[in-house]
Amino acid sequence: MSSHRLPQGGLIDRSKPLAFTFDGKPMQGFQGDSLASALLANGRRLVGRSFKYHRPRGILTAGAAEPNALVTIGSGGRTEPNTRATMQELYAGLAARSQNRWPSLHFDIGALNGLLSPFLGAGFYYKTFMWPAAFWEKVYEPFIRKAAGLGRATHQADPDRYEKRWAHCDLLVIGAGPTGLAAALSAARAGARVIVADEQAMAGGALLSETATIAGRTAPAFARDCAAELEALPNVTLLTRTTVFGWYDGNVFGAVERVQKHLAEPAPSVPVERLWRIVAKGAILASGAEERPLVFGGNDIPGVMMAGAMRSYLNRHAVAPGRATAIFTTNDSGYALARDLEAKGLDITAIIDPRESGGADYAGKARLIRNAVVTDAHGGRSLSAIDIRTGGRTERLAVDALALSGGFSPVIHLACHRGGRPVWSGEKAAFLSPASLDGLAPAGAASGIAGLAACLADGAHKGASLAAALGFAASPIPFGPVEGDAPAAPAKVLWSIPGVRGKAFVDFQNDVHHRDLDLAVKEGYGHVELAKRYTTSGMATDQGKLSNINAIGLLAEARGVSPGEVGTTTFRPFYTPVSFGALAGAYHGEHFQPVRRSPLHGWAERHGAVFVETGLWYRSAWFPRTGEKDWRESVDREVLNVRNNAGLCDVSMLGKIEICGPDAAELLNRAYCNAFLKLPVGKARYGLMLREDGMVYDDGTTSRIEENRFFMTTTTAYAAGVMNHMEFCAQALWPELDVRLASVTDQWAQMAIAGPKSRKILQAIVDEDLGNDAFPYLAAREVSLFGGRLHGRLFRISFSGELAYELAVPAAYGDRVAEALTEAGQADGLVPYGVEALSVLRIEKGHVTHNEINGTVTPGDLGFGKMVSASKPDFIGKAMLQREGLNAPDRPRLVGVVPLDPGQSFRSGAHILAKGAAPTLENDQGYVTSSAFSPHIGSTIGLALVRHGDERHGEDVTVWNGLRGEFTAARLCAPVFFDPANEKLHA
Amino acid sequence: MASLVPCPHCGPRPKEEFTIKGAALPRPAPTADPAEWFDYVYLRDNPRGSYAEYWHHTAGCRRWLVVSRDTITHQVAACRDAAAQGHAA
Amino acid sequence: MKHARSLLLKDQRPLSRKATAMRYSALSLLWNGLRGNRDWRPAWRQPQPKPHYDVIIVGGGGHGLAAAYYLAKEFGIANVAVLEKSYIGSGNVGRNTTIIRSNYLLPGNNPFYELSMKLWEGLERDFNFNAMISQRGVLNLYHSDAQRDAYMRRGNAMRLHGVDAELLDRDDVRRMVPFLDFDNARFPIKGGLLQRRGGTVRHDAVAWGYARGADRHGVDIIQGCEVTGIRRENGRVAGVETSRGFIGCGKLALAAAGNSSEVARMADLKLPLESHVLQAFVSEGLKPFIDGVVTFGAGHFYVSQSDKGGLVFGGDIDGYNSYAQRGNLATVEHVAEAGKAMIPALSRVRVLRAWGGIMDMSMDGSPIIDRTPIDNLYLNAGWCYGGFKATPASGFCFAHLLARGVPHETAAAFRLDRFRRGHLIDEKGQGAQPNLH
Amino acid sequence: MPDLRPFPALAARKPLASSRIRLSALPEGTILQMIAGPQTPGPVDGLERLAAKTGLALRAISPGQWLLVGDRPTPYPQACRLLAALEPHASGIDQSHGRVRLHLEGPMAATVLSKGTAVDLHPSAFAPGHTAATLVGHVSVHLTRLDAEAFEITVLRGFAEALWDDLALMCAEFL
Repeated sequence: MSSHRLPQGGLIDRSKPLAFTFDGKPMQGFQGDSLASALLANGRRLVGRSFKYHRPRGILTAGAAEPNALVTIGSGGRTEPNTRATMQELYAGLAARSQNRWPSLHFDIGALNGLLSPFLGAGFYYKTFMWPAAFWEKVYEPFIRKAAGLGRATHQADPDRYEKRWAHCDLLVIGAGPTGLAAALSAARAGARVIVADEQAMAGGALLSETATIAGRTAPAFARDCAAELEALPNVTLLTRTTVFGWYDGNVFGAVERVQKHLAEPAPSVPVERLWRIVAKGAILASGAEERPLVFGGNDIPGVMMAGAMRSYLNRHAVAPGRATAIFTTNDSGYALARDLEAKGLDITAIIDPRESGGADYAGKARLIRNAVVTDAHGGRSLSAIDIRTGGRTERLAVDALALSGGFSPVIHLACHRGGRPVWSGEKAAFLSPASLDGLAPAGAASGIAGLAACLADGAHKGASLAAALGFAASPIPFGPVEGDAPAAPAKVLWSIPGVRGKAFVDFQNDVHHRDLDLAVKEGYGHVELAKRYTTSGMATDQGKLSNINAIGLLAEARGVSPGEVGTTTFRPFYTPVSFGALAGAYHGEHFQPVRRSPLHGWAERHGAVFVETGLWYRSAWFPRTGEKDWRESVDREVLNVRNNAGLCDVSMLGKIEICGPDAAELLNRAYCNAFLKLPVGKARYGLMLREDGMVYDDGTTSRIEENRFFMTTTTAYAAGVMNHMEFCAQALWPELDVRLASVTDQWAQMAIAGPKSRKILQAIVDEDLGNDAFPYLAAREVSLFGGRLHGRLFRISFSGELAYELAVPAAYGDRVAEALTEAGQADGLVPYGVEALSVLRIEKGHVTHNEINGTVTPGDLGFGKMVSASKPDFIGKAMLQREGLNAPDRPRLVGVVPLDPGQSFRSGAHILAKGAAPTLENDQGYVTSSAFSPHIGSTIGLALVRHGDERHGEDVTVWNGLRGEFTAARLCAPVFFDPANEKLHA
Repeated sequence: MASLVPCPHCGPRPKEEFTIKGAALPRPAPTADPAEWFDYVYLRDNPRGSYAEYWHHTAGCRRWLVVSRDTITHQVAACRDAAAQGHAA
Repeated sequence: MKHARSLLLKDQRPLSRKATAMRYSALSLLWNGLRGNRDWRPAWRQPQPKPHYDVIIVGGGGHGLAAAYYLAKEFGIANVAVLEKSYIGSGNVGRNTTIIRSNYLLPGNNPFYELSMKLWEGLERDFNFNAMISQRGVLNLYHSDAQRDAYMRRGNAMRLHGVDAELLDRDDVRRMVPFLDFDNARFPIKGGLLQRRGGTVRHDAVAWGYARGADRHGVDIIQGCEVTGIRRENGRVAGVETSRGFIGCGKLALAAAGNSSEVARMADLKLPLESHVLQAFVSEGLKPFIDGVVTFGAGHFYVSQSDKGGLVFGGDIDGYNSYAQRGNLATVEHVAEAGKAMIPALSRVRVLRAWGGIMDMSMDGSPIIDRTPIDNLYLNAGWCYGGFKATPASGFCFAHLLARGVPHETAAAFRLDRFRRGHLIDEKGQGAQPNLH
Repeated sequence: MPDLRPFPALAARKPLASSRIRLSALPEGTILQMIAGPQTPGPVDGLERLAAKTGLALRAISPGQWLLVGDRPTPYPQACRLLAALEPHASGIDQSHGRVRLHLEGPMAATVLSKGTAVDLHPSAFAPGHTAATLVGHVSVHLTRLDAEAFEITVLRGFAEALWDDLALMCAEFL
């Protein structure tokens, strides 16, 4: 392999050589190279294999549309498959590996598929692999899956950082080529806030490969000067290595900045990629135009390259395409390449132009063959010859490089992301962006304009007028005369080429050739969307950037209609693929969701709590003691201790809402299904909240602190939802009510002190008399603590069924108060208990949680039928609760369940069958909603929702857990296992 | 729109700051016919085109808004506080 | 492209009986391949609409085509037209995440989705089209005791109907999918509910297979035919006004998915539905990365890998009423965050494409297959984001209802009046808020 | 008698500082939420006077809602009087413990915040004194621009550490 690097020229830094490897082979490039240009400079032609036929493939483009040159780079958690060599900047030590080949890139067994290609046409798999039935999954599919796919992704975690950010601007300029730079400068000089984004490492776009001059400066120098001016302006953000990938509603653009993807060792404190959401008042789409390939036999052989790409490698990277180059062009742009090749002293074997008078201005030495087409290219892993057909004759020319230009397609993807359909222009032989876009204006080549001078003028004009529309005194910047510009006249349309013998590829990566599209039309899949789906044309990683327009042209020919009538498939984000990492930003691992921490977290931690994730909270689940073998032992101890002595449990995460104002009671009366108007000051009441469809939504206690001030608690799980709902009631349903709502969940540290000794312990810190008369069951009052050093709110409510209180103190004091109580209660045996013990205690008492309030139960199902006010004129859920189905006698209703043999147990989620009934859907009677081992009863106990459950106390049933193969004989009972007369509550 | 909802109190804000409830319909009178209640709770016009929806600016001003939006273009025609004046029909 | 044009002309000649009856097989592939693939025939005809059909089905998506297929094949009613305003399969059957499963909880749903699963299992040989039905398992992860209990209940409900279900613990899951973030700092994985028979299907092929099958049984599939009105005479539907003129019918069957409300409005029906956009995504092609379907229990994310190598994944609906088949970047990010939280190695995988489907979200999250108050008008709607997996059973049960006049036993709960009567089928218990189902 | 010193929510977090960015916790002093009734249009009578008299800073958080904030705790009896001071036009709710205030300062402060919030923080759009209730990342906050390079970020107490940790990541490249 010899060097194809030209001795001078290009935008590479020859003082900074970079060593890299391809498939383990050491190579060298320079700073400023892309991986693709470096490979070409090293004489590397074959870089990949195609998807289906494993055909040898080389580098086709110099940009984002590259379908062939996909490689895997990086290692370990940084392994990155399917990296476009054309977009990857070279860095020292870059190790690139080819993909989709076995055993090697040069000798790939998969290439045998090419021999079978007559049988592997479009959609072949829909027609076979159906027999025998079991063979699909066992034989065919594993083989197909193994053969399919491109690169191999890692299963290791990514060590690098990602982040997101927002940005706002008057004008977003997408693409920093001539059009974009002109637009940005024209708006920015007038003071507009401008963001310019370009996917390349440096601004300039096509200017970087251009040999024309602008006001005497070379195109790259002009680009450099423009970029420098933009960088210096405080109202401009110039983002290089940044791809705007999507246009969303509200003129929001998604962009991804590859902050450190060009570095061998990313700095750990800096993200490798950054996702931008850019809010733009206006935007200019200066994304340029994509050169179209031509569809002839063997157009995929390494050595065949887009003309613009060849020009870019030549001028920007100083890489020669080959020794003998031919140019096949349907428009004048091929001649700019010819001129530049000759200027570098490189040989052009021929220029093939299908037009009658193409290249009229061409003054070079190359043989110009008009009225001619290339029908076939030859060669295996590298191009060796082409067949040229002219006037019915075919001539074979030996060449090792072939440049293609089939015309230009404006890059209008973003303009179509919000539902607009592209419009076919017969005159320009191209699809143009949808008319009258709101907020996004295509400019320059992206709007179908050709030529450097015209693009500069159009960009300047559009940038200035958008800025002017926003009130800035902007005018288009004149950039001076352009010399050596070669505006390409519209191409001759050449969808299909007569006389083709070999496979003429339309979609390179997916190996869709022109006959596949014919077949699709023939079989009834002629609609552009069906053809895409049937042939997979346009579904490769380039999303049809090179192939779609040719496919449309070919479909149009096959159907006998115009390309406009065929239409395009839908352009959707992402313009180019975006990594999961960038889209996720920092929000994964421990940052996936924010942690919500109780003010008693430290207290619980000090007492050895095992924590469990509950929504965003961490709750203390149980508090193991030395010597306890498992969680059950700890929980049993905690439960018994609450029943016998006292326990302290953190309930800070209950939702807490303060409801003030003259109509607060009225609002509560409408939000709860039970009555609240007459709740006395200083009292708490259990409240049941329904949804408008009559189902129970949430429950909790609400206390009247003052005449016009209530303190509502909700369940932990529904705290946010209930707050939203209460605000909905107050703002949307009944705005005439004077109610003021505030979430005070975080203001209060709240702790339950439960057990027969709780009063005594609490009295040690509470100044007021807690005697049963002074502070009876359901009392709820502000109290003074520690001799007036602190004030809190005390509620005599009980979830455990014991004599119990909930004490709320300002959050920052929670930790100390809990500690003080723990200390004060030590003599009386107070210990902390967690949610596991809390759960046992409440099941023993038959108190429901969201295990039972599952969104499909009515108050009646839970045994709360009598609570529902019959007299209130209105409350949420009243009307729908009357429906027949919600009052059907056979609805599942809450019931208790115990195993007949205390040695046996069952679990939540087990189903209830009639005793001895077979486990079938018809025999399903209900299910266990909650279960626990009750150390107090000495057996598993459960709550269940069972058909007619409330009428079946005492009935023997089978608790069936098919997942575990368990049948447990059990008995239904009242859903209260402890102190049914509530004596302890009132003690 | 939905990428940016023009909150009348906070200015344009992204979707993730909001909770969406659904059709902004007037709640029937307590004495209304069951059929009217059923219609309110369960039936939806669900049009292609202009639609009024309740959005709650949960992570902003915490006001319930009535967002009038086109269900095809996502353009927001109006966005007002739900308490401002009655309900959108 | 001369030869293509001449082939098209040849296509326009009347088709021979032999040609229309061409069966797909390895042999036909071989034979045609050897003959230069010149003899393949259209998979379905492109008929002109007849003035009248026994049954007109509005909507050439999976459900409409399947209903037509079963009407003709199983119930002997072949004078049927499927009217599609765009191309067949242009709705949700062409834009979903290809998952099939029957892991349902409630008795109203469970037998229906299991019927669907059984039909999937025999579908390809039934309609002679390889839809690549691939039962590599659907695994729902759980991260808390409450989720485990809910899956315990669900798994047992499945077993009660003979549906396969396994409750896996953390180690079982680790053996199956070792690269999940088991020790996720926020929501560690504690286990999962597995349905081994769940899996994926090549979605477009389902529409094509049913279309081809229906066509072979005489059904007219009429693409590019938009229904613009429903003509009623004496309280019955007489036929439909379309972009291709009036077409009369004995029975009119609506299977318009996200557009159900709009079509029903033509008959003055207001439905318990909202249309919402659900986004889905595919990554660049990769060598085998993940085998079955895995769903995250601590966020909105599920993923599988297509036979072509792309990771196909999705999350929750965007949440607002929409007929635009495109989504919101916030949702995209939300899905990616959950994805990376579940599989940290996804980080460097690039997402290729995002798309949006319009879901006919019902008020209890379950579908409707029923008669309507208008005598000969039938409705198939409310599929929420579960429509794809239901395609065979939905088609079959809808055909049953259309042919026999009574619901099929597995779809007997999918009544339109269940909302009014209060017999809801609410798997998630979210009530009358469609965007929460 | 037990030790009853308050326990700051961010006690375990050390301030982060460089020449470009500084993140610290503000003292847990006084935060009073004042909510007007729906019939009260515009600012409540006496609100500004109350702020001036108490030396507390006034932050608008929502239509008819304000926070009165200050670095020093307000003794209980005085707090009770303040909470009732605007009745019946507005109710006061003590949030002195419910919210925690962070201070973000430095030339990169706005850049760091733009990694979390969609609010346009350009000085022309969000001048000193401006406030906004918004998300920073996944956490709801109340943002106040104190001066060109300084912001006060008020957050629910339970989320204070999570917000800090998210902000610390956002600051990392400038530390």
